[in-house]
Amino acid sequence: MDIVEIIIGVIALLMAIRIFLTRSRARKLLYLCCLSFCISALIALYVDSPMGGIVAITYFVCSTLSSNAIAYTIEQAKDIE
Amino acid sequence: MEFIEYILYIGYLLLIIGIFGTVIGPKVDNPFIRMMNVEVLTVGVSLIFLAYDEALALMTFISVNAVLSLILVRAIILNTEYDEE
Amino acid sequence: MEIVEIIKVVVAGIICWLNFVLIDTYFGLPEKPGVLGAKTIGEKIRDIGGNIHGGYFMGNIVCSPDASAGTLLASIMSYLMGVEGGIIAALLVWIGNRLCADPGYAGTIGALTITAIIYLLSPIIEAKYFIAGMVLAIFTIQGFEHKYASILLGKIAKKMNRGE
Amino acid sequence: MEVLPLISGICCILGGIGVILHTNPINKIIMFALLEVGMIGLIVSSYYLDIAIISSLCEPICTIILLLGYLKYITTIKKKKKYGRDLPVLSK
Repeated sequence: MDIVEIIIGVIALLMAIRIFLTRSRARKLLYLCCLSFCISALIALYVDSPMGGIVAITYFVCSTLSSNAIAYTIEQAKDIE
Repeated sequence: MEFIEYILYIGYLLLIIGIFGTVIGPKVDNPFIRMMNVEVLTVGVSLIFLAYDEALALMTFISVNAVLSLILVRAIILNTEYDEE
Repeated sequence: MEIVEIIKVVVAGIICWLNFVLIDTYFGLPEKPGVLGAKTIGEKIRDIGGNIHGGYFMGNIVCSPDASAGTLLASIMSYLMGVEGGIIAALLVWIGNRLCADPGYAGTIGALTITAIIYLLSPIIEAKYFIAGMVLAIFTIQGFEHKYASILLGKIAKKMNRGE
Repeated sequence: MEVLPLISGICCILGGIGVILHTNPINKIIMFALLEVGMIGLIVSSYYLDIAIISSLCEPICTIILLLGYLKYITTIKKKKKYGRDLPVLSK
């Protein structure tokens, strides 16, 4: 095990627990963004070839698109309720 | 524990959680919430496909699953709209 | 031996933090919410006692790939492929920026800048430490404590005449 | 064991419990995103890279369909409650 992977793993574990315990909806999105950074770095360190970099970039851009849609819906649902 | 057994046990655990959550979960009389609990089951089935090395079945199952949720959401909205009384 | 590696990670983290905060502030992220989703995150940050311009900054990072994403992806690709990887990452970040309907070139500029920095510093600090440094830098803004981080970002934005 | 399968397994179990226990639908969708993160990590850690690209492309489509369905559902409920019973029907 490398020291770099251990640092990223500890941060990812902390974020996964804080998403589960926080009650506010908007603050969960901030923690989810930080977890997405950690997973994208771990994929590139695990698969040690240029194809792993393509997977990491595709995953990160699609995850950002998903959280953009969730934040837009929170704004819309606040008006209706 | 080997790596294949690790994936297989996580898949079985998600299946058990999903089944009990769909039948006796909290606030399950709302049809939208009950439909969203079913999504846990599909991830469990995908992990079991992964453990048995069925690559083509896994790819087809993930792609069809997005279309399937569209049909279920449309059915729930039409059922609510045309409901009597 | 491990002490040297930890010092390298911390130094790389400080370089990445300065890089993406300065570029994002210069391109005007704290002034206004670029997309509609960033507005509700900024108001939520204000409700718990933070600064609203720092809240807009955090919301814009969540809702579209900006200079922070450019820094991480360019350091990943330059760890795997060398200098050519950084340019490929800049192209893919530009496509991602257009998908999220966000005007601005912060992501591309950030990716090109960190590629140049890694190429200049490559005999001392390898590209592997920049990945851990970027994760450590994003942890201090988005994950640790939202209130004080937004106040600090608001002060930096006020000093550079962006916002207010 | 390596770091990536360990983190992905913890994300899968936490996400699966969280989807069941939360009752607000937007909270359930955020927890569903956490579950998908774990699934993509487990697929990558057994070196099926092409399926990982397909899976990460299909995840925003599924999320957007669920969100649009939720907005339409809540609008239908409000409209029915406002105009539903009090219309002057002929039988009354």
